[in-house]
Amino acid sequence: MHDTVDIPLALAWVREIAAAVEQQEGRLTELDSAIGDGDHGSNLRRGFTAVLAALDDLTPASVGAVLTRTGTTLISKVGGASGPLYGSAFRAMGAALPGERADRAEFAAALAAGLAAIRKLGAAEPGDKTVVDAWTPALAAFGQPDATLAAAASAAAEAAAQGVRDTVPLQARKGRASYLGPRSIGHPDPGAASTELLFQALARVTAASGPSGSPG
Amino acid sequence: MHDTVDIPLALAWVREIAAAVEQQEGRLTELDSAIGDGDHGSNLRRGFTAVLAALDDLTPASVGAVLTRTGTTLISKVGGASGPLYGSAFRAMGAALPGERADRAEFAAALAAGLAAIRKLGAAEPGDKTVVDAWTPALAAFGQPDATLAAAASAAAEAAAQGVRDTVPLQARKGRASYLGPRSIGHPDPGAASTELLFQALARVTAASGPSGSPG
Amino acid sequence: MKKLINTPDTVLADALAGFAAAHPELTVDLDNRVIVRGSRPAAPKVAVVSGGGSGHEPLHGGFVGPGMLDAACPGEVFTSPVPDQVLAAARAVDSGAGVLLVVKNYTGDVMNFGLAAELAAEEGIEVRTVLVDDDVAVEDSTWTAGRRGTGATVVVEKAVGALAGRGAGLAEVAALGERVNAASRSFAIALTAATVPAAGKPGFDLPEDEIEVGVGIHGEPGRRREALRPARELVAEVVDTILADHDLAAGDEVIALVNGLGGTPLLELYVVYGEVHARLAERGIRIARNLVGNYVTSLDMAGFSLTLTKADPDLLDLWDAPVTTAALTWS
Amino acid sequence: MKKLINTPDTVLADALAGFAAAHPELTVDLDNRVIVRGSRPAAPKVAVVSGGGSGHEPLHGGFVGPGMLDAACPGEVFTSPVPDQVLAAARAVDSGAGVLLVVKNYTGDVMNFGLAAELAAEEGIEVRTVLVDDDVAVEDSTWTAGRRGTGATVVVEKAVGALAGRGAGLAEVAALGERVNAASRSFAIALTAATVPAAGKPGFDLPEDEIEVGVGIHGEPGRRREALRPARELVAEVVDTILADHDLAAGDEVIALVNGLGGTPLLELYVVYGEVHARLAERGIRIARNLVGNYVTSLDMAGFSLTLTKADPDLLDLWDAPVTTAALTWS
Ligand SMILES: Nc1ncnc2c1ncn2[C@@H]1O[C@H](COP(=O)(O)OP(=O)(O)O)[C@@H](O)[C@H]1O
Ligand SMILES: Nc1ncnc2c1ncn2[C@@H]1O[C@H](COP(=O)(O)OP(=O)(O)O)[C@@H](O)[C@H]1O
Ligand SMILES: [Mg+2]
Ligand SMILES: [Mg+2]
Ligand SMILES: [Mg+2]
Ligand SMILES: [Mg+2]
Repeated sequence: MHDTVDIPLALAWVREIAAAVEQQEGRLTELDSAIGDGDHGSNLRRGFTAVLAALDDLTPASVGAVLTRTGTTLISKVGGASGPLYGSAFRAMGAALPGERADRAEFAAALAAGLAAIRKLGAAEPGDKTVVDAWTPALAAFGQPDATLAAAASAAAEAAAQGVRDTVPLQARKGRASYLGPRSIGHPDPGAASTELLFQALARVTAASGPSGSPG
Repeated sequence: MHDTVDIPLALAWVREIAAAVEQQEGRLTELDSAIGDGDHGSNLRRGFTAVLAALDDLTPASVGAVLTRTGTTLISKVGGASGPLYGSAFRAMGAALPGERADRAEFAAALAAGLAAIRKLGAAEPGDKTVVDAWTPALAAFGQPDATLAAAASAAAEAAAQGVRDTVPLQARKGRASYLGPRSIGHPDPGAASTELLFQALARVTAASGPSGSPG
Repeated sequence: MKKLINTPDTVLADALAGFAAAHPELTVDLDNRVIVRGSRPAAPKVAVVSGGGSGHEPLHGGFVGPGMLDAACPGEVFTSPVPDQVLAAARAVDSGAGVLLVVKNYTGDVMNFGLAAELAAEEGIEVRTVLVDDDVAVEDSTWTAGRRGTGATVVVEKAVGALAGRGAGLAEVAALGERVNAASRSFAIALTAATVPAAGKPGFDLPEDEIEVGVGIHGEPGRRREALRPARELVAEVVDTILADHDLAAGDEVIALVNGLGGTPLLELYVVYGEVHARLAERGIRIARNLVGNYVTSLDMAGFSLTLTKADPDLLDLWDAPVTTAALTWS
Repeated sequence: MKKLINTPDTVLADALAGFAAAHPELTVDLDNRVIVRGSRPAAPKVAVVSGGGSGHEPLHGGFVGPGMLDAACPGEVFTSPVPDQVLAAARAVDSGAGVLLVVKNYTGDVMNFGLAAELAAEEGIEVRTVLVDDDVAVEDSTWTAGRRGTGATVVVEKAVGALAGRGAGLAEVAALGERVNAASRSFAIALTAATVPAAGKPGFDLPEDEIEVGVGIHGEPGRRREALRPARELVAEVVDTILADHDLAAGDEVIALVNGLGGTPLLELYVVYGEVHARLAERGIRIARNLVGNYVTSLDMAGFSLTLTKADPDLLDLWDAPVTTAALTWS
């Protein structure tokens, strides 16, 4: 259990996301095939594979350095809608975390900055059936007072999962799925699903015992 | 029952072939799909549809005139391998029947001239898995001494049918089916099958009672 | 999935290597994934750069060369290129007269080209962007990401390439691009779904007797599913849908693009063109220029799109200007 | 069957009407089904006429124009044209210098063009025929109708068209055609079967993980069925099969045609070209010129063919000569 996010934990988080994306690539692509163009899984896998290599070359001086490098790499390697969106989100989180460690409140502020970056770039409102619909409830859940970091992350992951389910009845208004009009209804949003993976990964690494960086 | 082939009977024969081709188009094309290019049925239907129209415009002065016009029309309208082959066969039969009627022996000679034209143009030997493998036994059966015209035609049709069956185990050495090598084995030859239709039609119209030209 | 590829992950790299080998007259930067015209233009001129996801070949790489694009940036299959590629392209072709980015209107393309434009501007490269959004199957409303960019891209790229070649300034070339886009409408019908290599199976299942009407070029389903009908009826629907959204009147001239989506034989595209020609003639609209073939494809999707661009003498003059590229050449 | 057609019976007529509408620079005789170049050549010259079944577009109509064919005769789908068509074409383009018929080696084509040649000769038109038979998948023996004519047809037509344009006599042009054919070998692989409109269903069933090796361009199955493998391995097999039958040695140059069979995206053809280029480079063989795209198709069949023509300076010079047709244009 961790109560602050330090550099090893940030590294662990991103690596945990990469592992989850690798494992869930097929499912993300399948979701994107239904209402998009069938590349969300391969997009993120390509991106996070590059992120892993980039992090190996990095000696980060701050939590933010990890996340900034992650974001920059995603922008350089992913393309599509998710590359700039997630890339900008990580870069914004990185900019918000200049220190060697961040407490829960600071990390919450970083997550909020990430969401703001996504919304600024993509101009999506909640309910538009995008990543915003998972990130928004996750952020709200993470921010609950008095929770430990691990409890906050766990609550955020659950809220993100609910957010994904809540995208099912929505008609998309942003991204490719919007081209389908009412036919986008009845499917979860692939980007919301990958956002859930981000928060699940956060929950896992913050809950892990042992020294930061080696989540159990 | 007819014992000579007169002009109305010649017209009836060709029209009966046209009807049979129309009805069997799908089967001929299916046979050609298996070991050829899937057009034998539509080729012959297109040809004999044009033949029907051409015969409507014709006031034939001889049996041969009917068959020559049939052959010329097939050459002009069919294309592919079967157009020139059947077209030349009918033209050769036409050239062999200059009179207003032909007896069984004269008609047998015409059928032989038809086969010779096919073999001259296509250079196929019996056993090469072509129309020759139906026409050759049909001609032999037609030529049996002492048979009536109708009996000869009926025997020819049966021999043609057997000829088609005998093409099944053959490996094609001529036409498109030869490209398949040993994979052409196990299928009847489409052109042999359409030749069988020619002789079946002949058997039907010669067996028909009533005045020539209205087979029953 | 049946594809002539090595692995789904290497499709783009392998295809780009093949493209480079096949077109020694072009300069292909395999690391940055940028296709650049072979020789520098004689005098400084506005450079035209486009790009987008792969899977739409010959778009865009097939249109690089004198008279059309100065550079193209192919992204992964159905994935817009990354900003680095676009920046590398802009750097490679800017001769001081500025760079026009021709961008198809998709969220990813808009974002990635937008980021690249910012970076290029920071380096002192003057950049303008033309957004192509011609697909009338998508309503341009707050309910959508706006109309998709499809077949009109070819017409825009040809026109701006010609004008840039004549030495026009960046603002003028950009204005032309916007004008050509505004004069263009497209609509597409799919008979089969596309299979993205990484996905490994078709984007949607379509029964043997049904079609998707109003599809884009990324394998997504269309606006609705209908029964397959004779070409004449399908074309009537497509033409009428476009005309309902276009300001074309009897006596007008158009450039018409009957475009195959990748899996449709040319024989069928000519059947379609014949019907388009007849339908427009009934409306008094004359096709002044045409293209029939595979220009903006969607991998192996069977189907076609129709693009109609209202023509005027200036545009026809630019259209007729010489062009020498892998996929479009005339003199 | 999913096709953009009106009815199977009218496919050719409808497509030809569309082709005529799309190419006002050509003269299309819709009754006789003959496509003729638009303007008479300046001086009398050998006329080059080709044709064959439809379904192989752009072959042959797409190659009519200055520098290549003077006329083309499209037959019904996968059915050679009838003699009347060929005769009408010969009459339309003979300027007294004689007519060269470029005929792909199929029983039907040989017979129908042969009958037409007889008729034309009777009318006093001097006729020579070049038979194209480049497909090494077929053994040329008494067990077959001889090798099929496939991709090399494009190379032959380009070369003889260029030489005829330079005023060479009929015998010389015919000899060149024979020489180019003799220097060419092709081999094809199909991933899916073609569907003839009149047949209404695919010519053969192919499981999801199998391919047909050694197919022709008429939808017939190939020599054998194999498992689908990565492009690199398929290309290795195709190149090696051709080289085993060809007299190409290290240091030689070739014209290479990587040809799509109709349903394969250009992206994949470039993957294939990259592998061909690499495999030949390993053998010390240099590709001096290439074409990558759909040139000799088989309706909607997915797959590719490779054609290698041994090149020499004369042939490359003819290859580079200007050509202006619907499907092949350079200057
Ligand atoms: N404007 C937007 N704002 C926020 N998220 C968006 C926006 N547009 C698309 N997305 C997200 O991107 C996801 C698709 O990502 P991806 O498939 O990688 O890119 P692309 O759509 O370019 O193929 C969608 O499921 C959606 O969640
Ligand atoms: N050289 C030949 N001699 C005799 N018959 C032949 C020859 N070549 C082909 N055929 C016949 O033609 C038939 C095919 O006709 P069709 O399908 O109409 O023409 P194509 O093969 O040109 O598509 C074959 O089944 C065979 O019986
Ligand atoms: Mg996607
Ligand atoms: Mg056939
Ligand atoms: Mg995408
Ligand atoms: Mg045929």
